[in-house]
Amino acid sequence: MSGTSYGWLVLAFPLAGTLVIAFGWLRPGGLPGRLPGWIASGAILGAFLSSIGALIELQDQPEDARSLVDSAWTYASTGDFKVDLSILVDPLSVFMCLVVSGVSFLIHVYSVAYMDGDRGYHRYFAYLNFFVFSMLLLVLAANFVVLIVGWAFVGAASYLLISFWYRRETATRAGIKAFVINVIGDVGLVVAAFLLLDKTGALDYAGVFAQADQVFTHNDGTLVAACLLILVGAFAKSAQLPLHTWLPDAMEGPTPVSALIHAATMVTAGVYLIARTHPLFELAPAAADVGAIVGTATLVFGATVALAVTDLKRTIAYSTISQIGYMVLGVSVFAYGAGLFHLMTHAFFKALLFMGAGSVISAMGGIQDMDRMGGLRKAMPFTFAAFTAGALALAAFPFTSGFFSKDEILAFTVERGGWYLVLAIAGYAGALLTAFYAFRMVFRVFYGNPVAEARELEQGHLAHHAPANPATGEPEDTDVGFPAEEHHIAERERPMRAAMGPLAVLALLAGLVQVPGVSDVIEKFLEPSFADSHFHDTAPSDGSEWIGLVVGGLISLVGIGAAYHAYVRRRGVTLELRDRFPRVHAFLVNKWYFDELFEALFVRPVATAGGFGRAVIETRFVQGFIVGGATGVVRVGSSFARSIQTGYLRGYALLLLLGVALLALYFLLASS
Amino acid sequence: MTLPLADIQAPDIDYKALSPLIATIGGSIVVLMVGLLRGRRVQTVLVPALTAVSLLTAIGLAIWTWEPGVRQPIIEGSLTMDTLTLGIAVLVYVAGLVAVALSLRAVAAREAGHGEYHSMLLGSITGMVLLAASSDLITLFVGLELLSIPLYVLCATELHRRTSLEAGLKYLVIGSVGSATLLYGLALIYGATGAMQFDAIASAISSDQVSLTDPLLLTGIALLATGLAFKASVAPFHQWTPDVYQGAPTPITTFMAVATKAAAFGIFLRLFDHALGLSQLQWGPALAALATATIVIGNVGALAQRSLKRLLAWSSVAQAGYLLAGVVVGSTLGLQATVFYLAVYLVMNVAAFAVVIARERVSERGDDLSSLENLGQTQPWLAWPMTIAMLSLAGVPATAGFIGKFYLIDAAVAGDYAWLGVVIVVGAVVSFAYYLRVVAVMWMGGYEVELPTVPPRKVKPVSGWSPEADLRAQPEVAAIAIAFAALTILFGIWPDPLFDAARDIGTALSGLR
Amino acid sequence: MNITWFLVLSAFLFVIGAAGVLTRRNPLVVLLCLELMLNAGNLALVAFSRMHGGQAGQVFALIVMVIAACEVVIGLGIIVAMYRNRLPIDIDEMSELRG
Amino acid sequence: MWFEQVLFFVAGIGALAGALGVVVVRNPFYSVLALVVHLLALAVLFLLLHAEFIAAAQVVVYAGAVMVLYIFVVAYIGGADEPLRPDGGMLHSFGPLFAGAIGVELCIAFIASGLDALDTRGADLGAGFGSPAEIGQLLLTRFLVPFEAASYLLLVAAVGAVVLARRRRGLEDIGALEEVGAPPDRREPPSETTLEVRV
Amino acid sequence: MTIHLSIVLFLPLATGLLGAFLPREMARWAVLAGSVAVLLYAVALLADFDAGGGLQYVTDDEWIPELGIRYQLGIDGLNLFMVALTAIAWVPCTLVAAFREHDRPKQFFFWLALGETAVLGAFLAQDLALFIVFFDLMLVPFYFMIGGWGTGDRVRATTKFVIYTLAGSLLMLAAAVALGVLSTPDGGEISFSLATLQQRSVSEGTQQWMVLLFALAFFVKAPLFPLHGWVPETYRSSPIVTIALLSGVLSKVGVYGFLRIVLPIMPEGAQHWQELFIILAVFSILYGSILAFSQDNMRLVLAYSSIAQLGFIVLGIFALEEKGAQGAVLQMLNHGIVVVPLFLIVGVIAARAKGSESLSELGGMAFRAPVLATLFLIVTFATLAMPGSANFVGELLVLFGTFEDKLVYGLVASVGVVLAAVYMIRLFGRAMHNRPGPAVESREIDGLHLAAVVPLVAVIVALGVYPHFVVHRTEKATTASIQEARGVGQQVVAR
Repeated sequence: MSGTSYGWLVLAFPLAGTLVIAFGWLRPGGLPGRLPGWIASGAILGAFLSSIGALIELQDQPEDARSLVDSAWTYASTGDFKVDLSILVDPLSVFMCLVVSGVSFLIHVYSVAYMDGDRGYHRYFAYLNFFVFSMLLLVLAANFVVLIVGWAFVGAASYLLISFWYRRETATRAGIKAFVINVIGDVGLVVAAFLLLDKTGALDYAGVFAQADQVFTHNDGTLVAACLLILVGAFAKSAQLPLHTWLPDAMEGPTPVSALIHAATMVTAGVYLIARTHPLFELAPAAADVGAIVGTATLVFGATVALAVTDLKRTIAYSTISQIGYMVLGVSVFAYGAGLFHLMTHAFFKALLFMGAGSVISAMGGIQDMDRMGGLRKAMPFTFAAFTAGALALAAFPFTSGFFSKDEILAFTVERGGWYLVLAIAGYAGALLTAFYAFRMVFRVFYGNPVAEARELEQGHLAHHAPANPATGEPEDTDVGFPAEEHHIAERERPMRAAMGPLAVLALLAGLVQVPGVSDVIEKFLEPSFADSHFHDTAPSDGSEWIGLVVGGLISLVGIGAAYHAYVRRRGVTLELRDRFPRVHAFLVNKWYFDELFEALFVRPVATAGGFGRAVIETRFVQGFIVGGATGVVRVGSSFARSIQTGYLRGYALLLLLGVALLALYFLLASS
Repeated sequence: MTLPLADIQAPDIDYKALSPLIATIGGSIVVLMVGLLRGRRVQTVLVPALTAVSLLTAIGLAIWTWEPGVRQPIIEGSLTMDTLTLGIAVLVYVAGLVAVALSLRAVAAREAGHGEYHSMLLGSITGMVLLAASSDLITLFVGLELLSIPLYVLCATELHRRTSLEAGLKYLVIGSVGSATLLYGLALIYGATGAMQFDAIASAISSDQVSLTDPLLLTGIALLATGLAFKASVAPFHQWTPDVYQGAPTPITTFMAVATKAAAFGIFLRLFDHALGLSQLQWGPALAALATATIVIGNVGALAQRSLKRLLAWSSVAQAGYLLAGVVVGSTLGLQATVFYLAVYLVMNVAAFAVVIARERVSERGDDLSSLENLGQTQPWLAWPMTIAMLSLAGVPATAGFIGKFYLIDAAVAGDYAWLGVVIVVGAVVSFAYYLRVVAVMWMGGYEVELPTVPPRKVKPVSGWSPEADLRAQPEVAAIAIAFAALTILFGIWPDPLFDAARDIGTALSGLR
Repeated sequence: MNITWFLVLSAFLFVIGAAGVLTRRNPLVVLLCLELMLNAGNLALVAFSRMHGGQAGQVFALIVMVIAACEVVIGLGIIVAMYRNRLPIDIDEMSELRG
Repeated sequence: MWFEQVLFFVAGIGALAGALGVVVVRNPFYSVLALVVHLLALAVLFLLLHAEFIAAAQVVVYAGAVMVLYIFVVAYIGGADEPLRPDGGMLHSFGPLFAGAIGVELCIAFIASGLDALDTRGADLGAGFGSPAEIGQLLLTRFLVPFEAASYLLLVAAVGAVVLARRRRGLEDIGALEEVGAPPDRREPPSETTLEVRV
Repeated sequence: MTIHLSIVLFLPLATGLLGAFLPREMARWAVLAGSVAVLLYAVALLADFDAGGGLQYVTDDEWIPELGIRYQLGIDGLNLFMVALTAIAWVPCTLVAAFREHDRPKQFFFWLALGETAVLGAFLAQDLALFIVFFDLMLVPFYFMIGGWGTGDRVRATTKFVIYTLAGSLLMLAAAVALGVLSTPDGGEISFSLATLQQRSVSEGTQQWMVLLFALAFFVKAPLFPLHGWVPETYRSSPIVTIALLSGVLSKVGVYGFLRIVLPIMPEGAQHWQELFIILAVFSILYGSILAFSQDNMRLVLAYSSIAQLGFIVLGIFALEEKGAQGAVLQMLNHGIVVVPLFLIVGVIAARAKGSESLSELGGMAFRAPVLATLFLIVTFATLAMPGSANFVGELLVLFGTFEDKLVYGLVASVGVVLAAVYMIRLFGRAMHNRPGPAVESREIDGLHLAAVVPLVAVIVALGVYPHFVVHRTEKATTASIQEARGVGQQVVAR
């Protein structure tokens, strides 16, 4: 079998899974027990194995032939607009496939237990499989149109999964928000695609990149515009400033969803996109710099906010935003390998963190607020271990995966020199904050004296609260009851452990595949995809990388220490800080007031315009002026015509003679 | 001093060409005589039958003498029995037949006495044909009066109904003012050209005997136009129309509405397009202005009417405006379009009026709009014809009205009066407002008409109150309604016969553009 | 005597007749005024026939007389009928049909 | 010649006076009489225009027969004076105005006309112009159709008059009750039949 | 295989008349059968159509020689899918209607059938006068259906609808006649046959006012801002089936007219007004979207969304660029195919909310009605032109076409894409998600509507997977239709 047929298989499995579950659901009574979950997981496993198949096929090819395109059929073609439904199998896409399907598989397995008993069990796995299908379509796309299709599909899937518990106003609103912001990104991509088509006359990557060198000069205006529009798409999807606001709200979805879509895979699509279109960015470094700057800004922003918020999931969400900032910075400084490497490691440890969080939240009976947590260490040792592993990786603790990946990015940035150093320093600062908030979570959740739920759990039974919406606290009507009342935690459910275990290992050790001077599996493997890059020589030397690593290691230790100091040794110091700088705290807690800003800038104006249109334009102009005016004239004429119809014979005679007079007058004038 | 009788040689009379006229004159005299016989049968059956016979004979003769091409005037140039005349004549005869049928149970006929009623009807018909055929001024005037005077009487024949008399009086007085004006106009034209025959007038104008822009001539034309416009109920000489149409007995209204218009436009065409054709540049714009005014006034006037007869009267004013557009352009196309529309107009109006009569006789609300309420459910066989008639009058496709308007606009544009075409369609748009109102009342039950409803009247039911019974009581009315509605649709889809006739008629007048 | 004189005279007669129609309310008188208008027409016809030296105008005038007579007869008939129905002999009263 | 002119002015003034009389006088009787005067004056004018036959017909048929009929009707209906009423004032003022406008226009037409013949006394005439014989001959030849049509019209008009004026069953009583010259305002409310369909 | 278009054209009417003579309850089945037969015909057409060929299955007979009106029918890429749309849309609507209780069912189904014939006629006509005949004839059945079987202030609504539309279309009639007359060369026979008219020409000045009159008719029909005064009342008080057809199919006749008549025959005129029309279109897109977003009644949301959608179509046409026109044609099909199921679903929802159609009273219906929710979801996504749907390809092409020469307008219009997402998702969410409204009882979609909606959804999905099926077949005709106007445009640019 050729690599591309494996590619098609990769797509086929999840799609089949979706349909099977969806139609199985229509059976009276649906599918028995956890079967849907297992079907879904099986499908993803199939996709994962097919990806490996593709990998092997690819490795058999010679270096320069590792980019296979295969077209199913003509999607639409008219004039110069020619699009095939085609996939591209090359190291980059295969790498993404592996990460996506691999992590997805584990998260599916986790969900099998986690979502058990939820009334939307079928729906959940149908959606989840559909998401994986879309994500794989996105990464396998061979042209911009198919890319946009996948791009929008993942957006749709994320909408459906965010508002999965659609009885919650908060959830549905969050879903709509995410969807709309994603559509903005889509539009950006559409316009970008047009600009490229207009200039290069092609829409498939190969064609565009081949033409790009000829038609575009360095920093060509059109090209920069196109790249910026691509960035808009990327930022919308990857929750970069200023289009990030949807991601924290997206935490309304079930925790595994947060783990899969809003941490491991979808949100990193932007990074993939930049990497995929790197030939364009290298021709338009101006755009790339914008990407780098925004990425840096975002990573700092995310980290700062993560310091302040107390909702466990939202904290992790902001950390995601911040981490993706690192990736965007990486790919924007043309450190593709590094960026994608961090993408992978981040997928591991962030998914792990979310799983742990999910386990904790279940144990707390749905409570997500860290203020009400504490001392869960003894109650749930497995979760504690896994979560800590994730936290270590996130904090870039020496020799964990995050340690290597993050510092490679920063090393590249330093290597670029010039004003990039500013970015690098910001990056290190962010690293410090990261280490701090990562362990802020650990210490606040697992250390300190156990809360009631924790003690109950030590007794061996789960805490039960009246089901309520964690965001608003409004009671859930259990009759229609999503989510289910019974919940599951890692300590007890084998599938959840089975999912978290491997991830913990990966989080700790995955870094070793890419140790400066020792190993560079990722770099090597991705080599062919970036063969055309002009920035190979800029790769930092192993020595400089090691320096960076040392610095990074120290920073993370400092951060962790600070966290230990603040939350274990001298509890309450943070409270003092908060009281001392209330403004700062408010600023952070309110996420830099981005939501308010958008509310004022876009949402309210549109609503007002709508009101205005309804109240004024419709009634006054359309109905009043146009319709009313026309009918009014006719009415007046009508009443006049009837008012002279007095019924008085002599009046008629008068009008008659008047007519005669006028007519005769006209003719007299005509005669002279 | 005296002349020996021998010197007088009687003019040779082309009896064949004259036969249709003779048929109706003779018919009217016979009918009058027969009407003197007492006996209900004679009165209610024989007399109408004879009238119908004479009309049918006339139609037959008209078809027999039908001969396209320019025909020389007969009898010392006072009559021209060409296709234009005969075409108009046939329309008039058909209208007459309809009137006879609708009058079978009419109060008017009883009040006036069937003999007199029908002979007057035939007299008026003769007058109309005479008018359309006339090719000298005197005949024109006589024909006009012969047309009008019986109608004055017929309008007033429901002698016990105040409005009927009022209609008669109004029609008489205003009509006479109109004909006096016309007479004066004729006098002026005679003075200006010194000729009575149209041909002579035309040649006089073309020769340098009188200049095209001579005030005498043009004033004459103005007064003449007024007189004819009055008969055709063109604004601002339209005001008698609603009152008279409403007041007159409905069968007579039907007859007037279709026949008078046909005759008036017949002479309009002959006089303006033929005799005065050369000065079209002078009178064209004036008539165009009149047409516009008529279209506007007629349509807006009809808007808020509740009396169906009145509504149809206003609409007939508007239709006159459309027809006038065909005259204005003074072209063969215009001539054909006008005649075509006259035929169409006859068909759809008869259908509408028949339904009005059918309802008026049995409904407590007389000819009020509300007398049609929910007709769709109770009497579809009446509601459908009315609907078709309304849609056709409004000019909906697949009805004859649409093609008629299409033809007129075609002629208008071809005659460099494109704006008149636009006026026509604007008028049509407005007209939908009141035509659809009628349709809505019939089909879309529970629809309130804004104006206050009239006090119910006492009606002697034609029969039991059940719709079927009413229908059985006056089958001819329903039959006419259905037949003419069918024709409306038929001509809307297959207008060829009308077009053939129109083409023949187009050849009648020489010297058109 | 020039023809114009006669014509102007007839014009005045026509006007007087018209004015009468517009001002009088008694239908009998209105009929008379109509007669005036017709006669004005007659005068013009005869004058023109004199001018052209052809007798067509005179014939026309003769026939107009006949017609005028007919109108009078019918008019009087209607008036009588109105009277029979006890309707007011006043044309302003006859204004039920309007609008 | 002077004789002719005098005659024209006398007759013309007579005609105008008669016409004005018809319009101005309030009593129908007098209006009729005024019309008779007018007609006679007109007859004289016809004579001046060499239309003997027309003149004769005018006097005999018109001034004679028709007017007699008139008198009868007026007498039957009762020649009550026309009551003054405020309304129609607008008509009283505008009516003559428009009428006058028409008159002015006509005069303009006559005077401005390019026909030279207007300013002559007319073409020279052959013997017997306008004599009964000539007119009669025209009626029987050249204008046969209008002549016959007119006679037919007379018939129809007669029928119409009969229809309108004939007394019918069911009307006798009304007719009988009628005392001549009952002023309109003293009528008892109209009966059922006259009321039907007051739309 | 020969396909006689006259049969397709008059089949529905025939069944309608037949139904009038059948016993009371049989009429509906006759008409339903008729519409199904037409659908089969349409499928045969699609299968048999030769994408490379020009006008096909031509019928050309004399109708009214005096007026130069011919009975000319034919199919090419422009109207192939319009005919298909008509056939596809009418079947489910007739089906749904057939199972509802009407008073006077015979009449209703007669009008329904007449409506199909009229619409088909308008699409098939290859003679300008014939087109206008059917264009105006369409109003009659809809007038009666809305006025006779509607709700609320239906008579006022339907009268307004008819007069409003006629105001446009009758002016178009005048313009059309003028076109026929003025284009006739001296001594030539007057003709309204589109082919002939395309050969002949009228002066540019004349073209300009003619195009304006045509546009008036088509914009009212579409409708476009500010000529949509009839829309709210009509949409509110029509029977659901009628409004589905009105919005889904009839609205296309107008825009179709641009491609079929205005652009090929009056290129200069079209060129002259291009800017104005594009502005109108763009404004309609934004205005319609924003108002759709602020409506509470589901029908009105769809009403204004239609205004926005039609705005896109007009934009694509008057981009006077191949991609744009292609996109417009595709959108004409897509919009029809999504709007019909949307309205049917609105009907279903209203039936589950005690007849209420206002979003504020709905919600939470997805529970226990997953199939309904899924179908609704798919249609919603298609409507908001989710990539992967044919609507996306359509809008993409429209935008691309606009970008070519009119980048700015294109960018403004693309804001409409975002707004579309907002109001459609809002519609879906408010109806299906959140807590159930007071009157809502969540029930699964019934078999009847399932049978009506599922095929349409299937078509939507199929088109989404393989839009090239359409694009391929329309390409030739569309390019031909716009190329002249485009050519003029380029000359203008060149000057």
